[in-house]
Amino acid sequence: MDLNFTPEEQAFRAEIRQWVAGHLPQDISHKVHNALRLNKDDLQRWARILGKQGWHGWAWPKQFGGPGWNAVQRHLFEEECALAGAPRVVPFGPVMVAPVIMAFGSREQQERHLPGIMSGDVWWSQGYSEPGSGSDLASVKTRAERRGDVYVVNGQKTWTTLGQYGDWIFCLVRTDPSVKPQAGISFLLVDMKSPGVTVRPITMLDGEHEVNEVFFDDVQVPVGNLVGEENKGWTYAKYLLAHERTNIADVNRAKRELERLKRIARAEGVYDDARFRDQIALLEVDIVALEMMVLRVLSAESSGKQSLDVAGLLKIRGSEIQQRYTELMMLAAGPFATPFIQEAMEAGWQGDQVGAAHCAPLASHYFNYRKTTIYGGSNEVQRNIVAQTVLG
Amino acid sequence: MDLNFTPEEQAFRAEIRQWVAGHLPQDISHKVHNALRLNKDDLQRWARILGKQGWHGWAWPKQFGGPGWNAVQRHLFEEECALAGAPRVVPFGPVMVAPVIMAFGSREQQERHLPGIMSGDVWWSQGYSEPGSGSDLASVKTRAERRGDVYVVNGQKTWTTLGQYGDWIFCLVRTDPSVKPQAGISFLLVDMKSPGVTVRPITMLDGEHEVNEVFFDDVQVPVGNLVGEENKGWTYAKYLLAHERTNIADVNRAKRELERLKRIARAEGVYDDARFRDQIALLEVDIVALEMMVLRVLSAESSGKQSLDVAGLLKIRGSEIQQRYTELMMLAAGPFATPFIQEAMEAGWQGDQVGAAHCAPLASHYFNYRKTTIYGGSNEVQRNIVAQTVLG
Amino acid sequence: MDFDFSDDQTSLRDAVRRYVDKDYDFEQRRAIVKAGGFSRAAWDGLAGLGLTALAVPEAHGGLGFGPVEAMVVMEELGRGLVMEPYAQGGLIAPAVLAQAPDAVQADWLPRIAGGEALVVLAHQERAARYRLDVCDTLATADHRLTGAKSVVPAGDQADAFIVPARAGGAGAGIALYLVAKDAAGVALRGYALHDGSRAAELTLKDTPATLLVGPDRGLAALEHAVDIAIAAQAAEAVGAMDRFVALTAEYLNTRKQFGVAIASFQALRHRMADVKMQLELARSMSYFATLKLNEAPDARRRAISQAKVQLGQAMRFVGQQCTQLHGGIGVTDEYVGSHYFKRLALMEMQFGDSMHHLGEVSRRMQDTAGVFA
Amino acid sequence: MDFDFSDDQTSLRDAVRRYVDKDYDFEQRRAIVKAGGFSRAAWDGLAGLGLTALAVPEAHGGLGFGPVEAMVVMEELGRGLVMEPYAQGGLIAPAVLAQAPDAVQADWLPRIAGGEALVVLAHQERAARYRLDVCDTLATADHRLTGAKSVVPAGDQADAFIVPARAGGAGAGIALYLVAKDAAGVALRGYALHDGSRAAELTLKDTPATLLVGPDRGLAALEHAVDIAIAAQAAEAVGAMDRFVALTAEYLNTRKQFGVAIASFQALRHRMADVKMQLELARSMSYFATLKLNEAPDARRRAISQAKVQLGQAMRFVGQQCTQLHGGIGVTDEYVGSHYFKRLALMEMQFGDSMHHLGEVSRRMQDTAGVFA
Repeated sequence: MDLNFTPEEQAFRAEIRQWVAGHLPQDISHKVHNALRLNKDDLQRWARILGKQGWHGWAWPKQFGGPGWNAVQRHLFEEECALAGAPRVVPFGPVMVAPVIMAFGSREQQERHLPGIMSGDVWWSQGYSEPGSGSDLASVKTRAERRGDVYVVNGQKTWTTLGQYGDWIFCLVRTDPSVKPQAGISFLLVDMKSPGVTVRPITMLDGEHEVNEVFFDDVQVPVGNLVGEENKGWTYAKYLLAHERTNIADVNRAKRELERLKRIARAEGVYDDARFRDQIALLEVDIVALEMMVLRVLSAESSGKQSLDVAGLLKIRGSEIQQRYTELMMLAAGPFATPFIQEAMEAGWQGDQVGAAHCAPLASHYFNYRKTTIYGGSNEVQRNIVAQTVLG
Repeated sequence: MDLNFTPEEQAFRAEIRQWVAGHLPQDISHKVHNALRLNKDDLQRWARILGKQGWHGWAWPKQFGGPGWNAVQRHLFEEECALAGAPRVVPFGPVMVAPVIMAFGSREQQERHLPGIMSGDVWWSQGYSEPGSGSDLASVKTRAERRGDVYVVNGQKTWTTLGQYGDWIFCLVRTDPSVKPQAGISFLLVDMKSPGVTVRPITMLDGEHEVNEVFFDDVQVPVGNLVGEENKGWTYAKYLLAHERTNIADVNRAKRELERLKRIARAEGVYDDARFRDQIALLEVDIVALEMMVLRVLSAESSGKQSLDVAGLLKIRGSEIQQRYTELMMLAAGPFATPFIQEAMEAGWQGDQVGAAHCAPLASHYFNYRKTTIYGGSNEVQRNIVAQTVLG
Repeated sequence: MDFDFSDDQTSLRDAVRRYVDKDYDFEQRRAIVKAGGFSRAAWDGLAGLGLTALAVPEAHGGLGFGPVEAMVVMEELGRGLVMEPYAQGGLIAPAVLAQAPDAVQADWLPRIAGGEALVVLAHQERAARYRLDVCDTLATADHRLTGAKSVVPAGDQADAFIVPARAGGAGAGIALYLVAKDAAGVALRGYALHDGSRAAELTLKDTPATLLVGPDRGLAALEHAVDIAIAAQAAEAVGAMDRFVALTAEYLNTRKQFGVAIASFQALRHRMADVKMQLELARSMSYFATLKLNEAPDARRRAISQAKVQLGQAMRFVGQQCTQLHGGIGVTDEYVGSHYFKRLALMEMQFGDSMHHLGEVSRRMQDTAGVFA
Repeated sequence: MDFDFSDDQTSLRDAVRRYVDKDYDFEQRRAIVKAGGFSRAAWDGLAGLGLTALAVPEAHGGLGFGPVEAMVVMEELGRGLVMEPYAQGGLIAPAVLAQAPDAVQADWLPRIAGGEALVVLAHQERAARYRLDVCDTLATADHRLTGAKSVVPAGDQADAFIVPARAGGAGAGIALYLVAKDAAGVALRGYALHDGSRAAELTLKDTPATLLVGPDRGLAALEHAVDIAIAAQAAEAVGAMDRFVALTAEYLNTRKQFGVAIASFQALRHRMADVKMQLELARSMSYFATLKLNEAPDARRRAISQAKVQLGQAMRFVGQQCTQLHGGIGVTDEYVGSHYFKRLALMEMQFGDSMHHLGEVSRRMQDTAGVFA
């Protein structure tokens, strides 16, 4: 038992740190450190910088062009990126669909899609959720009917994050309505430029356009875009969800945001107020405990000697902590967090602020982060899962 | 809308206050104010003092010898007794079985039992819970078979509070096992001196003997002790449970105990510690809010103009507050609350204390009060009931 | 002790509710948000109901009603998420102006009662956080004011401002002044708040003003004004929460997952029980705040802080949980629920958040406690 | 970074668990409680396993093991609710004595390792609450001590005490002394604690003592000793909670209401998920405390306080909720669960409760945070 990283791991961390310091554009890290708005260019610029280094798919094995890092190395990479103020990598390509293509896709699909994902050139979207599906993902209604060499897709996906930028979308579609829900689902890759695909924005409570509805109206998808076997899609979907768990607790970002909370609290004069400071202290304890839990998982993954099934706990606690730091930041600013001046959330805005510049995005972020206990399997669903591990 | 009591109500309060000041024995109020152990004599002495005044059944209508007070008057009486340090009236006689006897008992039963309850001479116990019944009270297994002029009772009751002192016990018994659970229950009054009744103590986690198991082994009960009709007992049981709600929030006692908490915190040096004091302040807010909710119920009962179905909320919040003040008292004493010296909880004990004398009963009370969220319909059951009112 | 509403109060409630249902539904509200967050027509509508006259003394053309009527109105405005600053213009302004010299009263109160003049409190300063005794705005002996006030409700729509300033320079006592919108040296910068309502930054530079309450009673009058605001806001929050809880109950009974209404899941049912608890505690403390408004300052301030602690907790819990219970739809702009959530979040930070008022409760704590302590 | 236990550590765990299962089951424990809360036979049993030698340097007949082995042992003792003060006699005493003059070490450490001498820390004073720098016990220049110490673990069973006292009178620095049980002027009054274990009031009157650590390092040594105690207690609590959670899960799966196992009720399932969360956070922070024990004092103290905050919350939540989930049986003396509850409640108040350590975390907070900060 040892809390410290090995000298090799520390050297690896130093190498990553140095590389990130030399390659992460300062205008981007400035935005991240100040919670200013990131646009498509920011995200894609960073994706391509990573891609050039072969790290946009940092969890990929070497055979598919990834660095082949182990769990600890992946964690250190994620931590160094987060602390340096890198944007979160948009996961739909490199973290979600890529592992499915590697595991179940054809050689052709692998050769066609993986390079574009790694390079950051091709933007992928996720087509899982549907109106009314909620936590019941297997209730897929979007139909795909085989007609010769194509599937004809009709239906609707929703909550498609950043789908407005998407080049491709991976979808769960129903190919056999006659069997029980899980058995009739297929996993399809769809070019979003296909005729019949329409993306409509959903405005969120903070006024931002972050998610979308995607409509499919007689969209023709070549049968070559079917991943694996027809009607086996649910298996692949579950495989994907298992992989999505990487970095699910997001504790590295929490550490960075805790530092920002302290800066804001200091500037607003509440860091030395015992009552407010206690709340920061409690959050700090929560974050250290979460980080220890993440490290335990890493250790278990690395050694393979113990199994540690706490993904549900990591999701619940990670999301609660995210919500808490956005809440405390907003409370630190108080009345000065209440103005809604969207331009003030852009980097370099020269207009008049209300209060300090750091106040502008705080309430928006608090509102926005309510999603974290809802998406990715709501915390209620996660509690069902955790209870299952305790009670059977 | 008016927060103030009417001049008549205030005069009533003054009258009660004066009477209590003149009649509540100081040795008893000393014990209550310092959470020292109350024995049978203490409880019965106070019951008889009330009984002599006709107030042991303070919620009874005049026709049965009660004072005929309205809801506000009953509340003021309860409040004055609580604040003065009177013991809680043992409810099984005057609050629980008496209303059932009044509503459903025969004239003979009323004449036989009510005077002894009012006078405080006859000690009643409750025979509702059975091993395994928990919140499912209708799962009564204790059998009563009619044989001529008697019911022969066999079975077991449990959690019988202070049953070791009981003269009589009211019981739910199964008289018809062939129908659905609720339909085959009868309500029986049993003389605890009858042959075949055995009372066995249950020691609680604080080491106290507060509850009992009561065994019935071929106990012969005259049919004249059946209340109302055979197999209609569930109706009477529900009626009783509805009446049990009186003073369910116990907010008056909470106010008294909050004062004690402040005294203890001051003596232990934490009243001026901002962190501890904040916890007292939060509790104070909770108590004021609970009291306002109780007053709203009183107002609704008095005027009859609104209906306010918040009994579940009162039980939940009242019990949470009781647990919280015992917890804070214990935390105020800290290490000095950890010794378990039972004699130190007796009034007048001259032995050496560990820490201040007020420390001795604190942990015991904290432990003991865990029951409050379990008994009287657990808080989980109460939440089911509250949810029903909101969601149907 | 009586919490029944009188027939007149019930009629008042019904009238306001009818107005809100008809003239301030979600779509009409959305149009007002889009237009900047304040509608003069809506203000006229409230005036048309007599609400702007409600708290104005009868001698000045008002109805002379008290805190209970104000509470009834605020609950209904909260239920409808009405953004126009009724508590400011209809309750606080009359209360402060009633302490002003007679001529000022005669000048302003009838116009306030008639809905022609909107007067709001401009007290928030950058360095003050929630403390009322921190005030860097200075007044000269001849009542010329220099300073800056932040997040003034409907600031660029108001006709005049009630402005606390130190009478005679730094270190002097706080007096309250009336500043007309078009007075010399007034600069306003308007913007929207996150709940869709309107506010502004107000700067004063050697601006002529009218003395309302002198430095001997200025801070006390400001505290009283803020207490009125907190009581009003408590009622508003109760109205908003009551509606949000009802919407959530409706949603849970409609929405199906795994083939059943999600209202059948016990974990969600218990959450709703907890939400209902917070709602009823909040309602109880809204009554408490309202019925303590006319007490002596010490008792009043303590009661108001106790109420705000309870209300602040309730706003946060009910807002967050009702949002959570809706799932994805709950965090979209198109669904009315998210607007309740945002409004509740903002209200917690107005006039002192829960932490601030907990500090006040702690500071003012006495040996005895309870509603009548 | 590696949280696997070595084979030796696993063997150690198994050995302790076997011992506890066999020689310290609930009935055997009950007999010890009845006999006063301390069993010399049980202590000998622990010594027989080599546990009293565990933390003693090899030079003095010990095994020289470190914090991880201590953690492994404490978890198992916690799981079995073992009342004998192993952390005191087996971990703290060797750590403090290792800083004593050579002759003292040679005198005591071998006897501690062999289980013949039980030495405990007697630091709690009436006025100190949880502060270690409050000490009214005074020592003369020739090491004669006068003062009183409270709630000394197994005080009337111990052979000697480690006693902090001001070296040279009031206002002087705190030094640590060894006081033998039979020294002149020692008075002991033993009693049981609520968890069934034993403690005593210790008074010293001009009692001759041996200097262990001088006033230049006495307070630092005391802080280190208490940190060892907190880390040990964290592991003990994890063992206790782990077992209590398992008992509760078993109960929910067995107990039927309305014809079904109550483990099927979603509200109870979610509560168990919350309990499991607290357990795993606590376990994580128990590791953290243990692995930070050898850090520099500042980092160590901060980490220990962070751990105690988390552990304190977990002890309370897990204890209360597992009790609640059992219903009536959970609050009876005959059921083992209530003994876990009481033990957890007492542990929160030993060596500083959650509020105290939150204050320490707040005070020691730095700009950066995290496991490696």
